[in-house]
Amino acid sequence: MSFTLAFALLLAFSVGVWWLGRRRASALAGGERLHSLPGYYGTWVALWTGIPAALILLLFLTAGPRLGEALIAADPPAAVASLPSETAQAFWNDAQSLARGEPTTAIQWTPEQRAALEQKAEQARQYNGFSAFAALALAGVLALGGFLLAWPRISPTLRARNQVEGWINIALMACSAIAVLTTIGIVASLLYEAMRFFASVPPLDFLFGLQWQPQIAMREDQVAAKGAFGAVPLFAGTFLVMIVAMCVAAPVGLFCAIYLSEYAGRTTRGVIKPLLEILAGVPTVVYGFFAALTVGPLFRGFFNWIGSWLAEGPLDPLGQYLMAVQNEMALTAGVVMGIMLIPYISSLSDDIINAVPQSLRDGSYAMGATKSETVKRVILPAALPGVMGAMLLAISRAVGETMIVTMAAGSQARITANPLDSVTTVTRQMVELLTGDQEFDSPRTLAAFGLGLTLFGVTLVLNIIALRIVQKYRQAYD
Amino acid sequence: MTDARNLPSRDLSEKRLKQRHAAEARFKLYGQLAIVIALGFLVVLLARVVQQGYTVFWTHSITTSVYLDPARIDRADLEGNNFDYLAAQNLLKRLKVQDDALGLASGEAMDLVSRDLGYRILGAIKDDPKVIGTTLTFTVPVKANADLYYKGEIERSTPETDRKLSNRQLDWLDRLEAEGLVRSHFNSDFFTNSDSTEPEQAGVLGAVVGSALMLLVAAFIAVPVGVLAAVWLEEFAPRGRLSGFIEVNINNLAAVPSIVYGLLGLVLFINWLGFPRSAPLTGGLVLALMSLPTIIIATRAALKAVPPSIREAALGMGASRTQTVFHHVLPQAAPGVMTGIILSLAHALGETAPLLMIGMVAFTPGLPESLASAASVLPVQVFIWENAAEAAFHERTAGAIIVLLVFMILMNATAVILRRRFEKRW
Amino acid sequence: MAAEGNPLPHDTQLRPPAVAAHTPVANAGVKIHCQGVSAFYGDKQALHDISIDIPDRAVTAFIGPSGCGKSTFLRCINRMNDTIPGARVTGRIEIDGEDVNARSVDPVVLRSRVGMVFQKPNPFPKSIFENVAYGPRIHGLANGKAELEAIVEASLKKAGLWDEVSDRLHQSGSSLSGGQQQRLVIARAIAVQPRVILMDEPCSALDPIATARIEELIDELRRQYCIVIVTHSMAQAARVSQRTAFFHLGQLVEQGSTEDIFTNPREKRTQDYITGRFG
Amino acid sequence: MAAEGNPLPHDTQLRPPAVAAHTPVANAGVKIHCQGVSAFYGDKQALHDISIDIPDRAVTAFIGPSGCGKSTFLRCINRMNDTIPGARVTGRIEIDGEDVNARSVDPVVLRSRVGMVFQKPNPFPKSIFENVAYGPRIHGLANGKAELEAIVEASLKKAGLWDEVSDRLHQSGSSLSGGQQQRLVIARAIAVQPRVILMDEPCSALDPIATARIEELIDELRRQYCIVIVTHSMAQAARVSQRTAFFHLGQLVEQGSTEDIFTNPREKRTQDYITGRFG
Amino acid sequence: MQQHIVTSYEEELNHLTAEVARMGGLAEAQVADAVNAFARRDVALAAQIVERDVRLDALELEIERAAIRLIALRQPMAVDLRRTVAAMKIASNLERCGDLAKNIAKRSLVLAETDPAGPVTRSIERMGKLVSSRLKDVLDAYTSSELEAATSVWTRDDEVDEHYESLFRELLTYMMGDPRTITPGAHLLFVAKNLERIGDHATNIAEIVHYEITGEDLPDQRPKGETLT
Amino acid sequence: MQQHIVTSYEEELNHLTAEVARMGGLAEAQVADAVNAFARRDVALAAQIVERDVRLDALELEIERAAIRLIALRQPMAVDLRRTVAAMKIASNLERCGDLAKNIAKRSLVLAETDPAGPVTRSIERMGKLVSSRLKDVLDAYTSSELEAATSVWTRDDEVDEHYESLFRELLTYMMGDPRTITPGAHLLFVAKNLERIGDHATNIAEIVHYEITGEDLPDQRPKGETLT
Ligand SMILES: Nc1ncnc2c1ncn2[C@@H]1O[C@H](COP(=O)(O)OP(=O)(O)OP(=O)(O)O)[C@@H](O)[C@H]1O
Ligand SMILES: Nc1ncnc2c1ncn2[C@@H]1O[C@H](COP(=O)(O)OP(=O)(O)OP(=O)(O)O)[C@@H](O)[C@H]1O
Ligand SMILES: [Mg+2]
Ligand SMILES: [Mg+2]
Ligand SMILES: O=P([O-])([O-])[O-]
Repeated sequence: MSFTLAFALLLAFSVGVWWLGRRRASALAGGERLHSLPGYYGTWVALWTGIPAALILLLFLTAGPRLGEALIAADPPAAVASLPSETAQAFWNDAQSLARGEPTTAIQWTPEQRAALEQKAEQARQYNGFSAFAALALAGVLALGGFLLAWPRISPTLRARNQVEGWINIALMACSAIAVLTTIGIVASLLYEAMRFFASVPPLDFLFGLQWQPQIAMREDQVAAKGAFGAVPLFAGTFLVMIVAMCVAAPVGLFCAIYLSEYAGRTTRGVIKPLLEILAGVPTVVYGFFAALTVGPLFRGFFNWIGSWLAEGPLDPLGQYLMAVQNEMALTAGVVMGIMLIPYISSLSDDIINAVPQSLRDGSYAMGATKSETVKRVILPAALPGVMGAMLLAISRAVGETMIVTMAAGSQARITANPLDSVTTVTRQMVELLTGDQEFDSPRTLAAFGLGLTLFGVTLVLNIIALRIVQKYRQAYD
Repeated sequence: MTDARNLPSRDLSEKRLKQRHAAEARFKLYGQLAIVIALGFLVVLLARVVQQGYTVFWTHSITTSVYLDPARIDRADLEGNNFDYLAAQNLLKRLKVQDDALGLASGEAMDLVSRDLGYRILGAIKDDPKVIGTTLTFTVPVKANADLYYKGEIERSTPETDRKLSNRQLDWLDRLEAEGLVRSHFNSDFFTNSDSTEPEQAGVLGAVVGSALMLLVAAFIAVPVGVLAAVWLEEFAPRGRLSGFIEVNINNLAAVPSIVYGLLGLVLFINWLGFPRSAPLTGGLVLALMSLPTIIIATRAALKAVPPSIREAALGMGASRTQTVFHHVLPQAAPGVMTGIILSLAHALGETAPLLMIGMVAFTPGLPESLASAASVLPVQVFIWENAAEAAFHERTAGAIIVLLVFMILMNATAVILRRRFEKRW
Repeated sequence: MAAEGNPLPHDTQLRPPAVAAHTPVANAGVKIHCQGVSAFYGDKQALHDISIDIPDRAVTAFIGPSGCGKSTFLRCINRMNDTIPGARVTGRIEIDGEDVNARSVDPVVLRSRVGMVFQKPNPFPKSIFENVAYGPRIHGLANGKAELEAIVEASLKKAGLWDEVSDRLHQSGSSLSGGQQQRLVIARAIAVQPRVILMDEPCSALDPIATARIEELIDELRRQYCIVIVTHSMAQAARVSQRTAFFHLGQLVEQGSTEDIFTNPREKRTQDYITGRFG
Repeated sequence: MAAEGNPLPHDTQLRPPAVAAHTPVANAGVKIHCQGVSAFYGDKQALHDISIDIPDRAVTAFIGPSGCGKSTFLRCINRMNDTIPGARVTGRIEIDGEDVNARSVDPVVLRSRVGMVFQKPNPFPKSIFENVAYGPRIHGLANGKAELEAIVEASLKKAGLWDEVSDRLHQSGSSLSGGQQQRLVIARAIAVQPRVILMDEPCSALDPIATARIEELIDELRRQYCIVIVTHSMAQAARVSQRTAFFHLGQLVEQGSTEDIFTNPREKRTQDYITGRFG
Repeated sequence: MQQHIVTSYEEELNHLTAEVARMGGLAEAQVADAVNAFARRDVALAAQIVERDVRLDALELEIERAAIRLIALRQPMAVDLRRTVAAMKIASNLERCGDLAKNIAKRSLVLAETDPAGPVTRSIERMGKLVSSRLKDVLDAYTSSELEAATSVWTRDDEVDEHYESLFRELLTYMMGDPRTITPGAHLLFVAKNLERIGDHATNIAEIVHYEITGEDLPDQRPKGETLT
Repeated sequence: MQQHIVTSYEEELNHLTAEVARMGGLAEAQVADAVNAFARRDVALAAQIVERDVRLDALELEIERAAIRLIALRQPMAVDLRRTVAAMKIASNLERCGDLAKNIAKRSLVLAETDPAGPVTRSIERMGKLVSSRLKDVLDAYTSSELEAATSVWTRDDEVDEHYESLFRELLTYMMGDPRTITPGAHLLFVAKNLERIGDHATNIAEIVHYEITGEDLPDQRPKGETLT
């Protein structure tokens, strides 16, 4: 609470300083010409006043408690030293909670433990009080010091604007850095956990193994059996679903884009585009629901019906097979994923087709070409690399799509090219492995990170290729 | 160029012309077909969701009076009483059905009325213990299966073994309805309740609030960071290997499967930094990281669309780079930026997979108390209900989807309107 | 190589069987005859009752202030206005005596007879060869590869580009300089054997040297084609054209021989415009 | 209303205290003195050792074929090249005797002294008033609203636009016609009291009438400013400028009075270029 | 006529015309003075005329250069171009008038040393006045752009020719009367011829003015006055 | 000189120069024939010359119009503009030469009816030959754009003037000898004067050629030959 107050105070002080600085600069403006507008001087002083102090406060807020914990834990009381690590952790937590006046865990501490607890809590309380005071005092000193240092330097020749802009630039850069840090975070966290996984399952077995039976590894006594974590069936399933999806999405999406950009009038376009955008905005879980409860039963009914019609005829085996088709199959997931990808492909392609300059169309029409000739011979060839890039991006998305396959694909890991089979995919397995109880030292849980890392790698390669293509193509008309 | 060539070539070109026009017509047809297919899917999808979900918006309540027999109520341990059983017996009495020795009939009757009734009775007694011995009248929802029967989704024609309700129960329901004790009305509980194990009491409020909190967190972080990062990359970053790397990096991040962000959240936030599981804070952080690249890309596109002439004009006037950007470029790009932000947040709103990774599948009745407490969110609620065994949850799944879609369509529509209104041709 | 233009089959779709009796053509040299042409964009009338005869084998220049309807009129001639939603044209435009707006006229065929060159050079993003071969291909003007090559060569020669590109026909058209691109576009238009070539400010995106080359080319081409050129530069109109028409506010104010228009115009508005005394 | 230009505070940031002794200026009227200026884009040298003195209160035209470096040189003068990654300038450019590339010179201040007008009119998408007021605002040239309004009015008057827009100062700048927009942009440049106005093909996007108006305006402005104009149109250079410099392949081939250059150039390359005998 | 959008262009054109008008005034004065100097045997005036001629030469050059500059820098069209070319041509005609006036003045200097020729001188003076007034008329027509005034000068050229013819005969008779008068007679012959040429130049200017204004040439069959006398 | 990019422009310019050259040839022939007709008292030739003059007039008009059209349509600059203006001015000089030749021819017709004047005639013929050759030289200089040839014509103008002066005196003596010779003598005076004028025009053309080629004027202090004789 005191920190919130401190921040508020600091803010108020900075605003005041800003106003003072501005006024001072305005007063100076009477004599000489100022280097910058008065507002910049105000901001400059306010920044010197506010930023260091705010940084200190933030530092204490984030690192302070940890430092405190480390400090009081530095000399563990005898009562704690003997405790198992989990209970010890609980002890320290309780000490902190007690210090903060929060409810403690339900663990019944022995009296001497209780005493040690009280003592440590007191220590923590003292530390907390001191550190808060120190932080606040330091912040106050910094704010005042910054102000006092900056204030006399206000002069017409001070390049206040340039300095303020320097600060802004640093802030902007920091924001961009977050994007890079995200990537580093992804890679680091995936690698870290995956390394732990690969410590128990050799990477080659994982990458090229043909068997996927993670449940075997659940039994602690059985060290992960060879072949139990072979990811090939998962990738085969992913691939099969993706192929089905692209068979639906690529032609429909592309032709949608062509129709919208070349044939549709303004009003038609104005109606259809937002509708397609709705299709694009439908959450994947809804597609999953649609797949599981509508498309699946529909397909199953359809194939069962065909099967019953064929059964006992010359194609009896096929009929029998079809009659046994289940809701969960690659086809269901693939088709619904295809629907999901239609707007994605069509809007990417639409962009790319629209980027083909109107002058090329005019040129072609003026030669006496019909619309379709213009599309086929001028626009598509010009846009082809871009369209290819769009398709690759769509594939990457299909590979990483989770909810539809989770809800509609099935869980049998098998290598098949038959879309009527139930297959499982990488993402579905990740969900399966990581929902429910997670034990972060069992290979079953860690396998998800192995899969995640591979998935990340695959999509990364796809994306890099696709984006290269798209970008190269975009530059062609710049 | 003799005249002799004219005639044949003219015939040829007329034949060719016919072919060309036919090809043209065909090509156009393909386009129309594609549109029809795409929109057809949309219509089927929406129709199916509505068809499965619209029934959730009304429900049936039963009005029943319960004699609070002092003999049957243990005042010492109020919570230990089985008020549901008491109420069921009252109901049977009302139906003039004799309970059997095993109390099977009462048991079956209990399955017709929401468990809420028991809590209501308990509440009434706690409020005022003097009510014991009187007869109170309560209006409570019927049990989900009974509701389905009233809505016609459970039919008497199905063999008794294949349905959830026995013939006897159906008879009772019919009689209750005939006596006017059952009333159908708008299902406000669906919007004011949170998740529950009892389908008839499960609602979306908790999920809606959870989603809203999470979206707030995500927006609060991703929007300023994303926009400012985009501004730096587009306007300030020295063009070189570093900015090229960042650009590639961001484009890749935008295409990284969302489930990978879930893994990131799981490892980084929960395992390493000790953030709470299932909390809107953690989910919001994950979604923020996930929408960051899309926001950056959309913002950059909007910034790129501002013609360089504006920048040149401002720079040529002696405006500094920062002034140029914040006075001219960013205001110009604002509608595009807003559109990008709304669309990416709408997308985040519907995101499920990464949230599964950070444990948001947990069952969470009630409203989240803070950003750090466990909460449910709409899409995950959909996923949970879809997995639930009871048929009654399917209706609720579709209902929740409708709520989700309404939010999403509203956000999309805002984006479209924004774009339309501010679309500028240079 | 085959003699220029020889392998190209000829057809007469748009040309009347003989000088038909009904054709109200003023004199034998008239290629395009326009009578009372008005054009509208939605409710806005962009052209008012334009009547003009455009001679064959000569360059006719349209000049006038911005927005006076020059481009609109040009686009009426090959019905490129059809592609603009809301555009409407009334009145009669005849090429070789045949009404271009007649039901029976297919705009696709019409446009193959009436080539058009735009302000900004717009080669297709294909090879130089493919650019020129595009028209003959879609209209089926060539039987076989040899004929096609002959057409391409002949067209490039006519456009004065052959010498510069003959050794790199398979490079991309956009690798050429602006002026070369514009000549490539002209070659592309020539390749389908048009009767008429319309040019809408063909040099405004070019520097003076490239402009001079295109003007030189136009001067060559006029020996064989009916050329109409829209230009903002009066000097250019004066240089390249034999006849000039001055448009103002959607009206045709004056037309006549270029020399007359530029040394001694009849109308005061024309005089004011060409001497820089406007507005 | 206040007298024109009167309410504008004056400052001398870039002007030396007096005619400093060291200034190697040829004669008193020289405003911009360039000595051995070379410019590079990466490895490519776009300008080779240009030396030229540009007089005050006169219009100097840069002509030359496309890509000869006219714009590059223009952008060296107000350091707009700084904004192009990889661009590098060597040599000395002095305005009023002060080196523009000196460490102590802030390009932002420099650019407020050296106005620039671009090929395509580029008003800010704001009101006419805000367009003109922007410069004085960011440079703190006005104390209070009244002064600002006076500056805006004076600038618009100088740019000859006041009569046309005084009743709609709060409409968007992009609602004006192309020529008016270009004048608005000039007014905007004038509003920060530049010493020099650089114009890079300011009329190439305009029709002849708007062009004539801008030329007229330039002719007015030269009484007060040092104006440098890049143009593709030799006729325009001939019309508006008092001095002309001819660039070719990054070199300054010839400079001199416009009359000399256009009636009797000394260099053969100049003669060939202006008479259309190039390449 | 409307103003040009570019006023400096308008100014340059007007300047050109003004210079031609000024030159016209000067030439006119030279001719009138030459006639006077001749008639009044005013040696001083004659000398002055001779001196002043350089100004006309300079003016012609200046106008020609200005016209060429205007053409190079402004690309005049139609009426403006005709105006420019006309200025150049009129200037060259005026320069010739000036030369002829100078020649008359020089001859006056010679004649002043001989006996006065009495009636012949008066005849020449009359012709001089006539030619002067023609020149004045045509220059007025030029400055005021009056087509009719110009045409009227043009149609009346034969009057001057008739005058000259009768003078020619008169002079021959005068010379035949006394061999001592042959030398002054020869000079008088040339004075008369010069005046006739000045008249011709006035006619030329009238033609040029007609072309400038209408853009068309006067018909070929001008009342031709050039005779073999 | 490099070719223009637009060949039709080049062609038009060349056409203009060619027309001037053609006109020059014609004028040269007219002058030479006039001198011949005068010397040989060839009435038929003289009549022909008079008749042929209209062609020169027509050519001048044509060249002038072509030049104006070229200026209007091609906006010539620098050397091209000078070339165009020079063509126009040379044509006007040539037209005057033609007129003067015609005048000589007309006077030859009159003189043919009087007694031959013997030695004076030969003097005049010599002068005629001299002037003819000057004209030829300067026209050659024009067509070949030879600066030196043109300047040499220009510097040698005083020869013609000297010739004319001695002729003038000779003629006066001739006329004083016999009053009957006064009328033919007067005509001879004019023939001589005409030849002197043709010489002047040749000098003018030389100056124009100099300007066309260099863009600069010849110095003012030309060896002035114009005398009061
Ligand atoms: N697609 C269109 N929709 C509506 N109005 C249009 C359209 N195209 C042109 N116009 C209007 O029609 C009129 C004539 O335009 P047009 O393009 O023919 O003029 P122009 O003479 O070619 O002008 P410019 O020289 O600027 O090219 C203008 O007023 C213009 O605003
Ligand atoms: N940003 C840039 N990067 C690399 N090279 C450039 C850049 N800008 C210009 N150049 C090159 O520098 C040279 C000079 O260009 P500049 O734009 O100055 O020419 P210009 O004379 O203004 O031509 P134009 O008349 O076409 O505007 C050209 O060869 C051009 O290709
Ligand atoms: Mg146009
Ligand atoms: Mg440039
Ligand atoms: O040269 P002229 O005086 O006879 O025109």
